[in-house]
Amino acid sequence: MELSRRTFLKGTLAGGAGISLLGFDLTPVYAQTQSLKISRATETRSTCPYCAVSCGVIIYTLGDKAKNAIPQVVHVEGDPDHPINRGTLCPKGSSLEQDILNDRRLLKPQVRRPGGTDWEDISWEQAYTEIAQKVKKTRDDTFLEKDASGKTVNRCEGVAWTGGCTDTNEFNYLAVKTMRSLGVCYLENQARV
Amino acid sequence: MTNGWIDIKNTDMMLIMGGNPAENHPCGFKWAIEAKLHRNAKTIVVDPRLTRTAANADMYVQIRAGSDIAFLGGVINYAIQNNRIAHEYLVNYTNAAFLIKDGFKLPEDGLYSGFDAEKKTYDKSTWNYEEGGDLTGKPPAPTPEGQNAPAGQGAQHSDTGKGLGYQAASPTGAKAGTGAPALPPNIAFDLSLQHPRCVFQLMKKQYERYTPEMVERITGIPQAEFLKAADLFTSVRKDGDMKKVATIIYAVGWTQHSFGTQIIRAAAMLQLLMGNVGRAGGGVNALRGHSNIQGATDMAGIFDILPGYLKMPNPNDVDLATYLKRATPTVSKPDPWDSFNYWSNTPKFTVSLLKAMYGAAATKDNDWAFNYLPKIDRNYSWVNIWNDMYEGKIKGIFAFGMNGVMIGPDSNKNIDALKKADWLVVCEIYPDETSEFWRAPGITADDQKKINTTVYRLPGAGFAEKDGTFVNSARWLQWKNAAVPPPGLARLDQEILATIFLKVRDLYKKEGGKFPDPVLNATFAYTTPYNPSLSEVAKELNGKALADITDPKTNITIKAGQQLPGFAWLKDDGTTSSGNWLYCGSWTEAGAMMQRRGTDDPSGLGIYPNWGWSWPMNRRVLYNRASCDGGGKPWDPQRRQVWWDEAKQSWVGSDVPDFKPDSAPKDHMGPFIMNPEGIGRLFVPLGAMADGPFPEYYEPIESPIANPLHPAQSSNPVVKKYKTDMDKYGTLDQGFNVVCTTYRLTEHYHYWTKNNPMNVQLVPEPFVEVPAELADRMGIRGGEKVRVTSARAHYIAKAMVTRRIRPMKIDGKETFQIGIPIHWGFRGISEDEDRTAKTLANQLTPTVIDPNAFTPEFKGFLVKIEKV
Amino acid sequence: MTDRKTLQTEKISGHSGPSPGLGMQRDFEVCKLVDTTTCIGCKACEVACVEWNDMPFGMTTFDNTYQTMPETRWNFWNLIKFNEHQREDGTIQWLMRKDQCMHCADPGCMAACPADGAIVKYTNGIVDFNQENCIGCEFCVSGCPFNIPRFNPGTKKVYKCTLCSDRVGEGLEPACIKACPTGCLKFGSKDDMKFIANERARQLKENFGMENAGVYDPQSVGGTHVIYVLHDATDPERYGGLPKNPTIPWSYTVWKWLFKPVLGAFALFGGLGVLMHYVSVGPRRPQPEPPEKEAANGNGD
Amino acid sequence: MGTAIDRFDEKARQTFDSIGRTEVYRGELLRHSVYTRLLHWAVALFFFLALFTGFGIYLPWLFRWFTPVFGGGALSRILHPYFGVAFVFFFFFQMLNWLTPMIWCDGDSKWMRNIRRIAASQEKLEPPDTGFFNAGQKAMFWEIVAGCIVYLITGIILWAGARSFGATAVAISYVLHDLSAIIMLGGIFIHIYLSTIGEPGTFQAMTRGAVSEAWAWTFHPAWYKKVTGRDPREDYEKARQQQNTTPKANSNPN
Repeated sequence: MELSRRTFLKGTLAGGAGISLLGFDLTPVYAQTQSLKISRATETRSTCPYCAVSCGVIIYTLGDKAKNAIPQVVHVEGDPDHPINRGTLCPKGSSLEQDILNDRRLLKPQVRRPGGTDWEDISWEQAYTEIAQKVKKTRDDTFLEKDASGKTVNRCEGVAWTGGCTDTNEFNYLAVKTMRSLGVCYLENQARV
Repeated sequence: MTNGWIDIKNTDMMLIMGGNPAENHPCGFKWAIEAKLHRNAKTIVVDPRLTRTAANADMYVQIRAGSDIAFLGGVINYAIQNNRIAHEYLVNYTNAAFLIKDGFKLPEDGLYSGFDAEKKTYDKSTWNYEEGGDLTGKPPAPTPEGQNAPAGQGAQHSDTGKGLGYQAASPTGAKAGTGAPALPPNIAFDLSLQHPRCVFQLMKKQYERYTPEMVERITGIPQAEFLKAADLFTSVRKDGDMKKVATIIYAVGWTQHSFGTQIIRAAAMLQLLMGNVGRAGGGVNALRGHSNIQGATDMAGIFDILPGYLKMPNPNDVDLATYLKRATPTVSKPDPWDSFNYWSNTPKFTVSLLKAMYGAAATKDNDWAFNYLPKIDRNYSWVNIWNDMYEGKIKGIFAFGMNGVMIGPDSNKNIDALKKADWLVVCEIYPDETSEFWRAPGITADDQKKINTTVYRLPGAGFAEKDGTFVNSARWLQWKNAAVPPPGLARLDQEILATIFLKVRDLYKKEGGKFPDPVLNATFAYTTPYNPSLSEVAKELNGKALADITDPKTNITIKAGQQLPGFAWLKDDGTTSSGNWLYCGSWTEAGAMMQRRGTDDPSGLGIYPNWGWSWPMNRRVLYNRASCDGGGKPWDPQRRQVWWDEAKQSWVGSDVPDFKPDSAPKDHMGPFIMNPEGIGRLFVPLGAMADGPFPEYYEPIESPIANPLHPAQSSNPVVKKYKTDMDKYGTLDQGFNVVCTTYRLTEHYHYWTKNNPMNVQLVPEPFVEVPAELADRMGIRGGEKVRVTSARAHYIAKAMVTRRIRPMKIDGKETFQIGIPIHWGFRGISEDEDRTAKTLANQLTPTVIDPNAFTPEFKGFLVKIEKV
Repeated sequence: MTDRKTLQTEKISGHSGPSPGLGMQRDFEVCKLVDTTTCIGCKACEVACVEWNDMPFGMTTFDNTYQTMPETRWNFWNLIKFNEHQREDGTIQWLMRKDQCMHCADPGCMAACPADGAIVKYTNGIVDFNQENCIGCEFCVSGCPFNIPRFNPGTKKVYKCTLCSDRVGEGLEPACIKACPTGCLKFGSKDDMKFIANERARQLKENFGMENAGVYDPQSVGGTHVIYVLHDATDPERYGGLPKNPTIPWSYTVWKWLFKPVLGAFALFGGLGVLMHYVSVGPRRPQPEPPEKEAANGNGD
Repeated sequence: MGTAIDRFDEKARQTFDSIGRTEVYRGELLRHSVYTRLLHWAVALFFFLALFTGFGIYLPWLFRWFTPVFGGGALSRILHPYFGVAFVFFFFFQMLNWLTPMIWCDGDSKWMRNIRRIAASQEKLEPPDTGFFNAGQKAMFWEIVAGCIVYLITGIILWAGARSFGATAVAISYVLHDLSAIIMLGGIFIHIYLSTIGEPGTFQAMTRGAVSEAWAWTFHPAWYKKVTGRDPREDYEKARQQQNTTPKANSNPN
C-alpha cells in the first residue's frame, strides 16, 4: 500500500463546529493552504548534470547552514534567473532530488578480487595503495620511451582512462595533467561517443 | 553550437535532423518554440521516427536512418538550381570562388582522387587550392594532365583530420593545412564563380547527381515530399533576400555514423551556401547530449588533442619547434584579401600550457618539457580502447563516471575485453554495468572464478556534492556550487584522482621507475594537493603571468602572479601559464567570470553577455562578423549582433566581435578567423577530412541496399572494419532485413536515471518501436516481447507497435525501420526487480567508426526481429 | 481570523451559505493555459507535480504507449495523454495533452461533495480538496465531468491537483507551470490567459494553416481555470477524451441544492408530526382505558 | 402460540425460542417470539447505525458533531455500507419471517381509506378485521422491503463508485439512495412513536414478547379472535362493564 510520506497539513480553522442552518453560517469555515515547504530552506545554485543545455537549478536543503545542521535536500527546482532555462526543467532535471537522495548510491569503496564472485569492502587507504601500486607496475611494464625507429614517444600504452560526461572542466584538466604525465594515450571521454 | 540555445529564438526556419531536441534538450527546445510563437518560424523535422520533436513540426519527413547526406545533398542541389543562395556571402565569406588544383576528381565512382585501395586512405595532395591570383572573368587555361602531388605523406594521414566529435564549426580549422604539402599562400580565385575548377562549380557538379529521384531512392522520401521540404527550407533565401535566417539543429543522429562528420559538413555547406552562418538565428548547431562533454573536449579529455584543441604531438615532432611548425598554420588566401589566422598563436598557447602543466620543470632548455607529453601516431580512440584491451594490449583502465559496457558499441566485446584486463578502477555513484561486468547475465559463478580482473569500485560524488565548471552546448562556462556533502564514505572525484596520482608519485620518488620526470614534475601546488580546490584549478586553467608582462601598445602591465585577462596576453617565452588558452579570461583578476549571474540582455537577442562566460573571450555567436555584409552593415538591421563603427574605426556590437576588432571592411578580412583562409570552407582542402573534401553519400556499413550512386563503392571507402573474432557485420543475405536505430528518451538520461524511481515510473521498461505494418506481418501485438537480433547479439524487450514509423520504399524495395531506446542494462531499479530481459541495446551495435571523429556507428545498422 | 488571507474562500462544499468574509478583499482569477500545439509531451509537468507534492512513487507497466499510465492516480495528478490521430491524408498527428484538474468555475466535484469544507473554491478560481474534511464518499468522482478526483484506498480520501494552492498562496506559480520547458504551460490571470490563447489560436489559423484551431474553455461548467489551445477545437475528444460539452449531473445540482434540504426537512417534519399528534390527539391506549386517565383528562381544560 | 405460521425458518425460530424465554402472564398474549424480537432489534440496530453514519454522508455540515462517534466522517463513510448490508441482511430474514402476516387484504384497503379517523383517534378500537398487523404496519413493511432493494442496488453502485459503474449510475443512485432513506426515516418516526408513547403497551411486544389482551382486542381484534377464539368486541364490552362496576368513583360522563 502506498502511503503518503508527508501528511497534508491542510486544516480548517474553526471549522469543526460549522453548523449552519438554512444557509446562515454561525461559525465560518476557512480553508488554509498547506505551508510552503521551501520557505526557509537554504538555496544553492547549481547546474543540471544531464544534457548540455545546462539548466540552472536551485537545490533547496533543510537547515540554515548552521554548523550542526547536516543539509538534507528537500527540493530541486529550476533557477528562474538562468537565461536559458528561466526556471524550467525537463522530466530528468525535475527529478534531480531523487538523484541526490537515492538509496542506490554507492557509499563505501569495494573491491572484486581476481576470481571473486562478490564485492568485498576495502578501506580507502588500502584501495589507494593497491591502485597506486598497480598503476606504477603497469606503467613500468608497458612504458615505451622510444619507438621502433628510435624516436622519442614516452607512451604508456598499458593504461586507459575513460572519463565521464559529468566530469567538470577542472576535473578533466586534472585527469589530462595526471594521465598525460603518466604517458597515457588511451585517454577518452563520453565526448567521443 | 556556433550560436546558442537562446539564439534559436531569432530564427525564421529550423531544419532539425539527426537530433530530437524536444526529447533530449527540452529546455533548449523552448527557444525553438519561441521562434515559432514570435517569428512564425517554421520547423522541418527529418527523422526516422515521428518523434516528439516531429509532433511539433510544421513538416515531418521520414528518412531512412543514415541517408542524411543524400537528403542534404539534394537540398544543396535544390538551392543551387533554384538560386536560393546568398551570392555576396558565398563569394566573400566562403571558398566558393577558390580554384582547386587540376587533377582533383569528384567521386562519380565513389572515390575522390588519390585513393590507395590497399591502405584504404587517400593521398590528398590534389585536394588543394590552386596557386595563383584573380582569375575572375578569365577563361580557364588548359592544364596539363596528371599534376600529381608528391607522395610519401601516408604516415601523416592517420593523425590528421580529427573532428571535434560533435562540433564541426569550432576551431577545427587549426587542424587543416598542416603537414606537407601546405596550402598555397596566394590562392587562385574566380569571383564570377564560373571557372569549372572553382569550388562552387565543383560543388554544383557534385550535387547535381543528388536529384529528387536519387534522394527518393536512397532516403525513402517521396520526391514530392522532398521537394516540399527543400522548397520550404530554402524559402528563406527566396530571390536572394538576406533578411531571413535559417538554422540547422542536429545531435548524435548525425555524428554516430561511419560518415558522421561528413553529414555535418554537408549541413555546414548548406548553411554557408545560404549565408546562415555567423548570424543570429542561424548557424550549425550541435546539441551536445551531456552536461560537460563540450568542456571535456575543450579540456582535451580525448586522445587526439591537448587542451584548447592543440594538436597532440607525434613521434616526428622530435622537438617543440618541429611540433610548432607542424601545428601552426600559415596564412593561405587570395592576395587582395586579408586573413587573421588566429591559430598562428599556437606557440603561445602551447608553451603556456606546458608551463601550467609542468611549472618550473618546464624551461626553455628542456623545450618547455615538451617531451613529457606522450607522442602518438595511431588511433587511440574509444573503440580502440576496447578493441586493444580485447587484444590484450591494455592492462589497466580507469572509468570515472563512464559506463563503457553500456555505451558499447558491441557491449559483449567490451565485457570480454574487461575480462582480459588486470585491473579496473571505477568511480561511480551507482552500481553500474562496467564495475559488475564480471557478473553480467550469462556469466556463471564458475566463469567468474576464471576472470582475473581486479575491480575497485570507488564511491564518487554526485553533481550536487561537487563544485566546478560545466561548459554547455553553447560554449558557456558556468560554475556550480556544492549543496551537500557526499553521502556515506563517498568522496569527491578530484580527491580520489589526486590521491591516486600523488601515491603513484610517492612510489616513483621512493622506488624510481620508467621516465619518472613528468610524474614527479607535474604541478600539484594546490593548497591541499590530495584534495585540490577546483577554484584553484580553474584559476590555473585561466592562466597567470609568471613574470611582469607589458603590452607594448597600451603599456598596461600585468604583475607576476596575477591572473591574465585574456589569451591575447599569452606568451611563448615562458612568462605566462595557462591550462587552456580558450579559457583564458574565464577567471581574471576581476574574479570568476564563469560565476557571473548578470541577467541583462540589452540587445534582446538573447546574448546575456554578463551571465557566466563563453569561450572564446565571451563571444556568444561564433563567426559573427558574417552577420554583416561586406561593408560591415548587418544583413538584417532587426537582428544586429556586431557591426563596423566607422567613427570608432572598430567593430562594435551587442556581442563580442569574433573578429579582429580594428580590421576595416575594406581590408576584406575573412570572418572565419580560425581558418588560415579566413573564409568558410565549402571545400575542405588537404588533410582535414579523411574521406573527401565534399561530403559524398555512402551507405552505412550494414545497409539494406547497394549505394544507388555507386554500387561498387557502397560504403565509406576509408572506413575499416575491426578484425577480432568478436567483430561480425551483418548483411541482408543473412536475413538482417530491418534498419535499426538507437536513441534516448526524454524521460531517461543514458544509464543513470534507471536508478531514479521517478524516471523509472515514467518509463519503467525497455521497448522496441515497431511499425504497425511490420508488426502485422510478424504477428506482433503491442506489449508482446520481441527479440531483435543483429550479427552480434540479440536484444529482448516489449514491442511498441506504432503508426509513427511507416514502411519505406528504399531503392524500390519495401524496407522497415525499428528503434530501440538505450537506457536499460543489467543494474537498475527495473533490472533488479527482474522486470527486464537484462539485454543491452548496444550489444547489437557494430564496432565501426567514423574516420574523422572516430565516433561509432550506433545508428542505422541491420537487424532482424521476431516474436519471442 | 482577522488576518489577511492569502487565498480567500469563495465557495465551500456541503455548505449552502455564502462564504464568510467574501468580498472583503480584491482578487483576480488565475488560470493555467495549456497550449497543446507546443506541448512536447516531455512529462516535466508530471515530475514537477510529483516532486513538489512529495507524492510516493508508484509502479507502472509498459502499455504500448509513451503515456506514463492510463489515467491519473491519487499520487499522480497530472498526466500527459498521448494520442496518435490519423489525419485525412493518412499522416499521423501525435497529440499530447496535459490532463489534470480543470478548476472549473462551476465545479462538479463541489456540487457533488456533501462534506463541509472538503472542497473549497477560492476567489482566484482554484478548486482545492481539503483532505481533513473529506469523508471519502467519492461523490466528487462522479460529479466531475473530466474524471479527475482519485480515491486513495489507503487513506480513504480523494486527491487531485491543487493548482499548487500552497505555492500560489505564497506568490509562486504552480510547479508544473514553472517546470514546463517549452512554455506550452502558462500561468497568470484568466483574462491574460484568454487573450494569449485566442491570439495563439489566431496565429495558428493565419500562419500555420490550422483552420480549426481554437480555445477550450467550456462554458457548460462556467469556464475553467485551465484552458487549452487545440489544433482542432471542433474535436476535443481526440485529445484523450476531453469532453466537448462537459456537464455536471443534474442530480448533483438540482437534488443537492434544492430537494436534499427540503426533503431532509420533510423527514424532520415526520418527527415533528408525531409530536404534534401526541400533543393534539394524544396516544391511543388499549381499551378500555383505566378510569384515572379519563378522570385526569376530564379535569383538564 | 397462535401465530401458526409455518415457514422454512421454523427451525431457527424454535432454536431461538429454546434459548430465550417468553413469559406470558395471565391476561396476556404471546405477540412475538424470541426469534422475531432478536431479528427486529438486529434490524433496528443496523438501521440506526446505518442511519447515523448516513447522516454524516448526507449532510456532513449538520452532523459533524455526531460523526466522531464513528471515528469521523471518513470512517463513517467506510462503515456505512457494512451497516447497511447488515441491515438488509437481517431484514431479509425478518421479511421471510413476516411474509404471510404482511400479505395485503381487503380489510387493509378499508383501513387505509379510514386512516384519517384512525389517526385522529376518533375510533378508539381498530376496525374488527385488523389482524396481526394493521395496514399501516404492512405499508411500512413493504416500504422497507422496497427500500432495501433500492438501498442494496444503489448502495453497491455508490460503494464501488464511479470507477466501476460510471458517473451517471452513481449520480442517479445517489438520489435514489437518499430518497429511500428519507422515506424510511419518515416511517421510522411514526413507527417509534406508535410503538412507544403513541400506543402504550406496544413496546413490550418487542421486549418481553407479550401483550395484554386489552391491547390485543384494541389494536388487533382479528388476531385476538384468532388466538383466543373469543370475540374481541364482546371481551371489550365485558371489560368495560367490569371497569364501570368497580367501586371506584367515576364522574366521567363517557
